[in-house]
Amino acid sequence: MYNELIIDYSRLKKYKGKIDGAISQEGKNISCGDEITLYIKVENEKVVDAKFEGVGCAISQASANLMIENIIGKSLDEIKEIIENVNLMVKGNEFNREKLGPISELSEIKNYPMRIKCFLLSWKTLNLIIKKIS
Amino acid sequence: MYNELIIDYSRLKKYKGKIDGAISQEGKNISCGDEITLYIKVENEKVVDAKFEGVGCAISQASANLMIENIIGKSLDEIKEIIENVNLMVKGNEFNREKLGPISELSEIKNYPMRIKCFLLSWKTLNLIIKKIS
Amino acid sequence: MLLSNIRNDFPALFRTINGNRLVYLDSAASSLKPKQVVEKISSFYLNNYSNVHRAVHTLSSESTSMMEEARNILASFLNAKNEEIIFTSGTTMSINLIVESFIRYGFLKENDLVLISAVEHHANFVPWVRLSKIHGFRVEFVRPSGRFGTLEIDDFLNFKNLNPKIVSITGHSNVTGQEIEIENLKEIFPESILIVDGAQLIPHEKIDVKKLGIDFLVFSAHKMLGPSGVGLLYGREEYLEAMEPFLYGGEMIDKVSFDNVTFNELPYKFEAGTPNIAGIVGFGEAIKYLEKIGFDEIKKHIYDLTFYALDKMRKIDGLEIYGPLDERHLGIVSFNLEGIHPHDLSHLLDEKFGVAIRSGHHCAQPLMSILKSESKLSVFPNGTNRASFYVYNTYEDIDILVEGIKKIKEWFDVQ
Amino acid sequence: MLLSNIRNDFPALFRTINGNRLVYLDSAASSLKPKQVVEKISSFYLNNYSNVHRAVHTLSSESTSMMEEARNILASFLNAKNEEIIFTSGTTMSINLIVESFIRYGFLKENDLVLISAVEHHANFVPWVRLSKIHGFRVEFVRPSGRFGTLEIDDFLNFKNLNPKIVSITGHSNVTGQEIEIENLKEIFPESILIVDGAQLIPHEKIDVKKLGIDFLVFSAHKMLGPSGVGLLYGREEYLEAMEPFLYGGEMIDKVSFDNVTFNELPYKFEAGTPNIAGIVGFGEAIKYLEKIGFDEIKKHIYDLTFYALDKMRKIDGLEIYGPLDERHLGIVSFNLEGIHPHDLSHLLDEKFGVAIRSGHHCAQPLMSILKSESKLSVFPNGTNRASFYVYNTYEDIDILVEGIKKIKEWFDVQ
Ligand SMILES: Cc1ncc(COP(=O)(O)O)c(C=O)c1O
Ligand SMILES: Cc1ncc(COP(=O)(O)O)c(C=O)c1O
Repeated sequence: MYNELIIDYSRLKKYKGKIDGAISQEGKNISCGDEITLYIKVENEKVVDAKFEGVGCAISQASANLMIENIIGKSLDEIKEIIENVNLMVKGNEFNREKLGPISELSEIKNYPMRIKCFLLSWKTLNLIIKKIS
Repeated sequence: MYNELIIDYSRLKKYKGKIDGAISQEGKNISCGDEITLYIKVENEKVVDAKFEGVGCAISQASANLMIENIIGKSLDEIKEIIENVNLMVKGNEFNREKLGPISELSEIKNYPMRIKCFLLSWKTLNLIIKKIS
Repeated sequence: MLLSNIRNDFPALFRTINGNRLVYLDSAASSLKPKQVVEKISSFYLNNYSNVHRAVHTLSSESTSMMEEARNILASFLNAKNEEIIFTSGTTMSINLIVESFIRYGFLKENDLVLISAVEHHANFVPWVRLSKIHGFRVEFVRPSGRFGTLEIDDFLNFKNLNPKIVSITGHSNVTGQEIEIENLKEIFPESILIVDGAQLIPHEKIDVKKLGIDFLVFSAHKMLGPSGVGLLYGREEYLEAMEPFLYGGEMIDKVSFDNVTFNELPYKFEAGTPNIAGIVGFGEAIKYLEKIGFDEIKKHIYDLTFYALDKMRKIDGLEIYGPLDERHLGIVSFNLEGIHPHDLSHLLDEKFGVAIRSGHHCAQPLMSILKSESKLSVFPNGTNRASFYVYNTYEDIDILVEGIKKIKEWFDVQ
Repeated sequence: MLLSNIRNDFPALFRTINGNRLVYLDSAASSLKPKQVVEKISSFYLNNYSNVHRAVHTLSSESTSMMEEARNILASFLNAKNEEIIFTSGTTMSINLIVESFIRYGFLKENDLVLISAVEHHANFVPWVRLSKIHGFRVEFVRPSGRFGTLEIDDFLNFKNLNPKIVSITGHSNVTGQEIEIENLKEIFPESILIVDGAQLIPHEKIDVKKLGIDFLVFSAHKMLGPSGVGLLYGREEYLEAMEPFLYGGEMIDKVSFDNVTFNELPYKFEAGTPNIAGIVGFGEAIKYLEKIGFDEIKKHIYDLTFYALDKMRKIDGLEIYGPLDERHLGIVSFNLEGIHPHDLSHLLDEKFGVAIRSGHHCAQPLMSILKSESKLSVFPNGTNRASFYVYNTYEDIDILVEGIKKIKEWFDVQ
């Protein structure tokens, strides 16, 4: 599971922080206590910027960074599709690799049921935002 | 367990009933709900008469009848010794056969842990009376 | 007739008791266990066991998925959501959880009315009666007007206008063997919260909680081939969400600080502490085993045995059978024999014929007083004999029981 | 060194995890089970199992004596009377029983003071804190002034003058690994009711409850080679006699009528419903197994492993160990490694080295905030890694753990 992609993305700094005036949402992983605050800036039904704050394991951090990198510039509808495919992927179901791009390189997560929650923390938080604004 | 002695004694009528002016004591077997009331008449530290009321299984009835038959005429001290030996007998320990007389013919009860309570109901009730008066 | 090779799965059936083969007719107290369930538990303990949840290592991951797999099995068995399946230590604990949770949450207040019946097992009787004394809610009892403890529809209709807040009723009496029509209860009390004590019902009846509109259903694994120490509480999600937890501790919390506590999501909110992990895994295996036989098959088998037994036993002079004598009677036959105390009869059946039945008040003392008032025996012994049948029983088992009763009767009559 | 052939009794130890042999260092969460215990349970289920109490047939009689034999074993293990040994579903349930029982019995009233500590497991924290909100009694927390969560005698002395009604303290912290001197507690609070959470203590410490003057002692079988779903509540007879039951139902009653209930004698008064019979039988077997090794031997073995581990781990740069570093530290080592989240470390230890440790808040969130405030890490991850040792562990296990930590650290540093 711990490939270079995970390690690199877990250390990325550029998506860390706050965005003033953005939509924000807190998320929490009850089983370990990790918390995240996600900031999403939407213009014309498109995500134009996103950042997050929070401490967590390499998997949750890498997942959050990779998520943000892959949703900036996408429309809300496209993001909904991505979320759907991420959920399929972690359950070990068929999913659309093209839609997920580099995210799909973490599909191995399906073999680690105890880590899926780490991986999904940012995605669940994103989903809450999407539901709030659509 | 169900020998002639048990069956015969379970049906004995002569010790059934009430004795006016006697010491009386209720006893109960929680596990089956059977109840007994024991009446003991004591004169000069000797049991001169005894009877009991109550419904129960053959073992409890036989045990009560046999008990009464064997304590009438005995002193309280002798009865205490009998009770002690009955308790030894049901636990499968060594006991004084002479002291128990025909009661010792029921020593097989030690092999039936679920029935010991039936057997002991009258004895425990007797013990309560003895404690009360000594 | 049920697949005869089922019996091979139950080694206990091949024991001899004083030289006779064991005839086990005490499944209503607790059923025997098939090898499949026991082996599942052993192999789990020896190979995969660890504590569940939170840890990321392999054994913990395996244990967690095996436990959650059992939850899946139970959820689809009842047609419930996983969130609504709460594992407890048994029926008794499940009912206590509901009552105390309602009280703490402020849902069960002074003068609120709870309706139970006079035939309930103490598990669905004592918590209500005792806690009503402390908290001031009221408990009313549906009294059976039918034959020897049989509940009739009219008995329930009497309480319709009182509009009880809660109706908590056994789905199947552990003494009279009567199966209660849950649909009727729902119809008579559409606005009440319906709690069904399924301890005796679920072992032979597959139930769709959504279709029947049951709000809470409780039962124990040990009466349906499963291990001891594990039971289930099904609860409608909206109630479980609102209710206060019963046990507080690890796993059931979200955040804990020195002055505040918030709770985990369902079902974990009600599963404080280390669960009976192996028991839950074995419970799932027991359901799989029963589903493989098929619940229609199981119920039919038990019906066949019951009517075969009722027919034969009714012909014995001086034998008084309790409960209904029609098709509502299933799986359990309680009876007394004139002149022979149940403890003596059951003792002798065991000792001389290898037949295991139960005797006593069957944790239903209030019902015993009702049976007594109707009994024609010269002395009612404050209890009954009870023979009960399950998947592994045969007609021959009943023949041996009946022969045994007859012989003991003769023998007592001669003496 | 402990008898090396002990390991042969634990088949799980011979598993390989991704090609490495399993190194099980998560016994503080739950221990592995020896064949002897598992076989006892299997053979009980397949040959002797039936419901206990009341019935007179052979299987029921066998089950009852096997269960009561386990009670004998536990009673003499603790030097308690049989009446004082109550089987529950685990530590969590035992503590909830005490708290709710006290409340119902009217013993714990508004403004009464309960003293617990800030290092308690949620099981001995949440019931008090939550129910104090509902019932108005007060809870105070002993705060550890020593090194990283270490409780010092002075911390307790601070509360001496408050004369708490109840003092409920863990005998051994599941995070810091600190063993608490119970004698000291008794001396400082001679008039308080003393409740000891023995979940982590009893697995390695044989205790004489009478000599120590403990009023209540609770622990779980699953942390000491026994089955899941069974635990113990020892209570002083005079308190148990007075207390109101926690679970109501069958077996715990004396007489039940429509408007009154009286209770059975001890210990049955607190054991409502069908108990975890097989679990209790297995619990007895686990105690026998441990007694055969000898508790002095067990404690010495765990000490040896702990100090071997502490020595080696202290030499790892950037590794922060919690709890005391003296002889109060036993069996459990909680730690963090600068720059690596515990979930990642424990995941990699499992995946690359077959080492099973736990990571997270260990059901002790209040303590986590205390560790955080003292931590020198650049980021405290709201949790820790935790390695724990039991009878079957070896020095080699610790070598593999330490090598694993070092390699993972290197690997993370290089990346
Ligand atoms: C100190 C302590 N107390 C209580 C508990 C709770 O035990 P159980 O989960 O068996 O109820 C634990 C176990 O995690 C513990 O370590
Ligand atoms: C109808 C009914 N309800 C409740 C119970 C209690 O079940 P348990 O002892 O498993 O808690 C029983 C079992 O005896 C029962 O027959």
